[in-house]
Amino acid sequence: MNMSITMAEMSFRTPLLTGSGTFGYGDEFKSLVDYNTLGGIVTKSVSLEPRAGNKPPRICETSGGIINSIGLANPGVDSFIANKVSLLPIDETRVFLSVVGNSVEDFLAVVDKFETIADISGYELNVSCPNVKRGGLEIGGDQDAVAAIVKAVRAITKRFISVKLTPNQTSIAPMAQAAVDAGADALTLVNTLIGMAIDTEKQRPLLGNVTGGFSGPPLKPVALAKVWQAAQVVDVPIWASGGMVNGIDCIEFLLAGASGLQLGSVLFTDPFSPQRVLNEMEEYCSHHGVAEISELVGALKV
Amino acid sequence: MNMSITMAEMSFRTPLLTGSGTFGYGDEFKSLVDYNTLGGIVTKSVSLEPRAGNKPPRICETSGGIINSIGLANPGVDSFIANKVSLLPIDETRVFLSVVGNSVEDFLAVVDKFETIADISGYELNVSCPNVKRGGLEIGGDQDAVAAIVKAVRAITKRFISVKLTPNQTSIAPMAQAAVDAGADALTLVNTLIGMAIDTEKQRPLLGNVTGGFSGPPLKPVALAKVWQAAQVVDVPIWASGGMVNGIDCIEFLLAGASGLQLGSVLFTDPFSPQRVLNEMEEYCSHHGVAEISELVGALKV
Amino acid sequence: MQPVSEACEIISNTETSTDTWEMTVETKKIASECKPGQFVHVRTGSGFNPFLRRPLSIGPCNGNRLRLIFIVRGEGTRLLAEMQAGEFVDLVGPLGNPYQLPDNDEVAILVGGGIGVVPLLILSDYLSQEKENHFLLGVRSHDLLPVLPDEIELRGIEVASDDGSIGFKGLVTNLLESKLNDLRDRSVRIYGCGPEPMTRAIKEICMKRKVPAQVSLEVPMGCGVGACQSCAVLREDGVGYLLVCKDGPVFDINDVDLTPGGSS
Amino acid sequence: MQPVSEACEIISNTETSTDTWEMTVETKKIASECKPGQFVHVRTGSGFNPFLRRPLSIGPCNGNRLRLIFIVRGEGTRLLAEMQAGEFVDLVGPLGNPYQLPDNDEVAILVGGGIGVVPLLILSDYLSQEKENHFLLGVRSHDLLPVLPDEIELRGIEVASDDGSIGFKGLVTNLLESKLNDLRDRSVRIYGCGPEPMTRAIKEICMKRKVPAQVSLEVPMGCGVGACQSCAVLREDGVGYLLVCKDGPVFDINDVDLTPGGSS
Ligand SMILES: Cc1cc2nc3c(=O)[nH]c(=O)nc-3n(C[C@H](O)[C@H](O)[C@H](O)COP(=O)(O)OP(=O)(O)OC[C@H]3O[C@@H](n4cnc5c(N)ncnc54)[C@H](O)[C@@H]3O)c2cc1C
Ligand SMILES: Cc1cc2nc3c(=O)[nH]c(=O)nc-3n(C[C@H](O)[C@H](O)[C@H](O)COP(=O)(O)OP(=O)(O)OC[C@H]3O[C@@H](n4cnc5c(N)ncnc54)[C@H](O)[C@@H]3O)c2cc1C
Ligand SMILES: Cc1cc2nc3c(=O)[nH]c(=O)nc-3n(C[C@H](O)[C@H](O)[C@H](O)COP(=O)(O)O)c2cc1C
Ligand SMILES: Cc1cc2nc3c(=O)[nH]c(=O)nc-3n(C[C@H](O)[C@H](O)[C@H](O)COP(=O)(O)O)c2cc1C
Ligand code: FES
Ligand code: FES
Repeated sequence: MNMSITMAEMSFRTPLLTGSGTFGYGDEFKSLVDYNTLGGIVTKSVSLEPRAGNKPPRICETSGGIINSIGLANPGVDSFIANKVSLLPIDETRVFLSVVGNSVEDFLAVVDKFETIADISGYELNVSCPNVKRGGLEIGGDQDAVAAIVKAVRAITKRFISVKLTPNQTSIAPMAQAAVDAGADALTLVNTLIGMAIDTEKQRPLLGNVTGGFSGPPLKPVALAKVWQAAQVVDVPIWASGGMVNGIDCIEFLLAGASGLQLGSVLFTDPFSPQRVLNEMEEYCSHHGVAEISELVGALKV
Repeated sequence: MNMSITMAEMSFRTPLLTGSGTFGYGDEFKSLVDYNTLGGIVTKSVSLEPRAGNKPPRICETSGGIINSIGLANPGVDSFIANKVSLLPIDETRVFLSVVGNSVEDFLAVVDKFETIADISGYELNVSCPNVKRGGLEIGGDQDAVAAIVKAVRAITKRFISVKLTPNQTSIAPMAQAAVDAGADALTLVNTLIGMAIDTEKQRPLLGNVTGGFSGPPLKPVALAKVWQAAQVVDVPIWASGGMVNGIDCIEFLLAGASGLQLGSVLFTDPFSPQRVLNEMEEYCSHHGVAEISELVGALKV
Repeated sequence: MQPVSEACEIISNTETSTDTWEMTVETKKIASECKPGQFVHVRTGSGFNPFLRRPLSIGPCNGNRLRLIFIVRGEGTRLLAEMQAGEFVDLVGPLGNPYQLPDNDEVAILVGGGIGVVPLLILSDYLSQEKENHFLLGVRSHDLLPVLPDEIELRGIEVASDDGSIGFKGLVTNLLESKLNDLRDRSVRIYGCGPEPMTRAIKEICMKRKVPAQVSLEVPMGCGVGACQSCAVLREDGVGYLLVCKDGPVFDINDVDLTPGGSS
Repeated sequence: MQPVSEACEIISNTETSTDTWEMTVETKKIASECKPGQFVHVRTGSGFNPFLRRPLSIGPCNGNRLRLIFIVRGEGTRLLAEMQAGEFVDLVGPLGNPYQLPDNDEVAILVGGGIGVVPLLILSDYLSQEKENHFLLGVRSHDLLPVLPDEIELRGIEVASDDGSIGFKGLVTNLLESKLNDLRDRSVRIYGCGPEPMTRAIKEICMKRKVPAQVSLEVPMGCGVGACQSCAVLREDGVGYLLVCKDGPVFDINDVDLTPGGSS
């Protein structure tokens, strides 16, 4: 069975990737994950300036999933380049740098600093984080802002660009179209939903930041709808992100039109999940006479 | 313990209501539900013209919740008035008519026909159903469209108006503000998320309509965030809708700022839930020395 | 009778063949007041995962006892299979419309496919004393009988199996056609319940021979009481939908569109 | 040692006092290679509800066996309590930084509050042969002891209880102050683990008396391996956060801001 997949002329050993922010910079899990099972990793989002992140607590459980309000804590691009780049698993797998910012200039500055130094495979532009007040979410709902960022970054890099969109919007199709028109090679769908949970004993929110990003299994049906809706209007590859915990979840996203599958929160529960999920997908393929995993992409019968 | 609550000068026996579309027109459940536990019911949405609804299957389970694609099936306002109005439990509890339409005129026509005939307590304007192509969702994301509908209906009725908003939008605050500025007495937050599920054996969507409205427990954190965010900007009462299955869920919504609590999908699983949930809320109140349930509204410590 | 919600004690719950379970429960009112063809909406536990109830046909009743027979397909029925005698299971019912009993001069032919036999079992209890009736059942093979062989025999059920491992080798609708030939001179009424292809085949036979038939349909349900519009099935005349939980689950076979995509 | 993921057989799992459980598991490497103060990230079952693992301190180890002691608080620990000998539990570990052992001339004072005693038990195993050490434990009352009375005695643990039902009546930090008075002429090092108010009280005492202390902190965690930034605790100097899973869970008491809202 051939589990490799080609996207924008780049070949991936498997469709599996790791979701930004759930796999650090790729070194933290190194004794727990087999990189051969991954087509690539996406780093924690990196911004121009360092960000301390939000007030704790930053994670809680609710309704079968989790909510996080990390607030894009990261050392900033300069410190990242000085201290972290050497840890990236560039020899083991493809590495995509997730970039976040408050403005077009922020995105440009980070990408610009990266263009020459590391042998990464491309960028994922995070225009959709619900945990920062400026930038992030407001940008995520604004087609013009997203298009401007993508266009500007496109102008300074030949590398692969995926644009990560928020599910917190009425209709994904026009936003997807805008990102592709501006030069995106791929779309990542989706970032987290905005969520909240309350400790009724203390009558306090469970997160220091009150609201946060809701991920895990409850996000799956929402992400699946967005992937399918976007796949109806754009031709670029789609990286799915949202609630996958097993091989069957992943097959659902392939059928809906995704070519890349980002494992996120599941890595916390089961760091062995890339291997397990890959086995489960192979099992599905052999039961259904699928010789190439890529046959399944968008194969949903409607 | 006083479980009654007053909203817009109207008093409700309890904060519990039923969510539109999950309790029919109030007669279907009559041998199963004790109306004394309810502050009111909201009917299935009624439109000007009859609607047959979407292609089956119209309901499926996924990720701990359900997705429906009913498509607002309803007999249309004239048939409703002829055949259903007499069945409304007007003597037992407050009844709110949910109204849906594709245009300002649609909403006006339905409300106009209702103004004189039945002794209902008010209207819930459904500007947020994800299951109809025209109207519904597109309206739900468009502040001007929502404001126009509310303003027009406000001009022809003195009755209570709640406006039911979609969670499928980037930021709820401006939409909430727009609805209130246009004359809403209350807001209902939220309708369903757009979701999708796939049968990987058949490689087909589980719903005839492909996508549908995702409800039940996974919706709770999203609804809670929207209620809290809206409560920060508007002063009108908020009716919460989204994933409540027990008394503690309801207390969370009260703390976040809701005064009305709509039980929806849970009625399918447990038609006895209004009684049970009320007991569970009373238990919470007695444990926490709460004499009046209204004390809890917006009492979250942040 | 208006539907009630009852927590019913489980008297027994046993696997009668692979993945087929028989659960007998003690009800307060449902068993004594229900009619053949009605169903109950069954909660699969006290939690909310899976979220929905499962509709199951009411099987043979005895006083306050009611028999459910179900196949384990997914998570909900798996949980039902795990329940033990002495525990309680929550039923809402009786729901839906029953089969209409045959007129005085009519011979009843009951046609079940697999687990679809369940509502026909209680129907045959209603008929057997008074009415001439013939009970046909199609199964894939002898080890997938939905009821125990003893009961098949006791009820005089004529079985057809795809692989010939029990009874007639072939489809139950083949059996039906020869039965109709045998009863050529009588007025007959057909009572069907089974998988969609079987129901469609019955419809064709009935249209050709102008024989009346009622069939029970299966579609996913939400509320079970006619409130949510989840269980729609396309009307034969194409103008809109009927609700399986309220207008059915038993329909005159001519009222519903059974082409694939109509009911599911 | 780099963390590994191990499915460990449960040797025993028993309730030692109300809602307090001791689980002994057989590991391949974790027990033999861990250090006092490290923790494991424990999966509560094979499903995903609850979603996250639970961090638990590594307790006393014996060869490949490792002891976990936990209080049932919510759903995850409830599921852990239901696990039976012979089943397998999935651990990721060893995680985090251990306590730094005392310098040659230092006396160790171990100060535990309730279930916070767990990492101190294994620490005391490391110290007892070689180092003078004193082991203090605060509990609410005698029926809420986190370990069996035999073990308290065997280890010579001095107990304080809020209600005086066992040992000294008062706070464990009262015990600590008298101990510090007794050891006035010695260099001491404090090892703490317990609820926040206790840790804060230790910090005050240490600042006043200029005694070094290491404390282990508890905050909600996601990954447990330093990848997700969920487990942040405010730095004492206010410039940003430290990660409990990677920079801790054991911290120099002067490095972390323990005012409410700092760590939680
Ligand atoms: C009126 C009626 C009577 C029925 N009587 C019986 C009976 O006596 N014995 C029996 O074994 N089965 C019967 N069924 C089918 C039974 O309801 C389903 O097999 C069962 O709901 C499947 O649940 P699950 O947890 O195994 O499957 P899952 O796949 O986990 O179910 C997921 C969802 O789909 C629904 N669903 C799945 N399959 C069906 C189906 N065939 N029909 C309706 N809903 C479905 C479930 O109710 C649930 O909401 C009846 C169905 C109806 C509508
Ligand atoms: C490094 C470390 C070591 C620990 N060692 C022990 C130990 O040896 N024995 C013991 O009983 N407890 C210990 N705890 C606390 C233990 O992790 C929590 O009691 C447990 O996670 C609660 O889970 P639950 O399912 O009972 O509660 P729930 O309320 O269902 O938990 C919900 C979520 O909150 C988190 N959470 C809740 N309470 C705490 C807490 N106090 N600390 C961290 N996360 C929490 C859970 O991990 C989970 O993600 C330790 C915590 C940390 C960080
Ligand atoms: C703790 C945590 C931190 C995250 N940080 C980021 C981030 O920095 N940038 C980003 O684009 N997405 C971030 N995400 C979102 C994930 O990459 C992913 O899109 C989301 O969690 C949905 O997938 P899942 O349900 O599989 O986790 C984060 C998610 C979690 C749980
Ligand atoms: C089967 C079904 C039908 C619904 N129909 C309507 C409707 O007609 N109008 C409306 O405003 N909301 C409708 N809703 C949305 C519910 O009223 C409610 O807002 C939503 O389900 C979230 O609440 P819950 O999670 O408690 O169900 C429907 C929901 C379901 C499950
Ligand atoms: S299941 Fe609700 S109307 Fe039939
Ligand atoms: S729990 Fe993930 S960084 Fe600490």
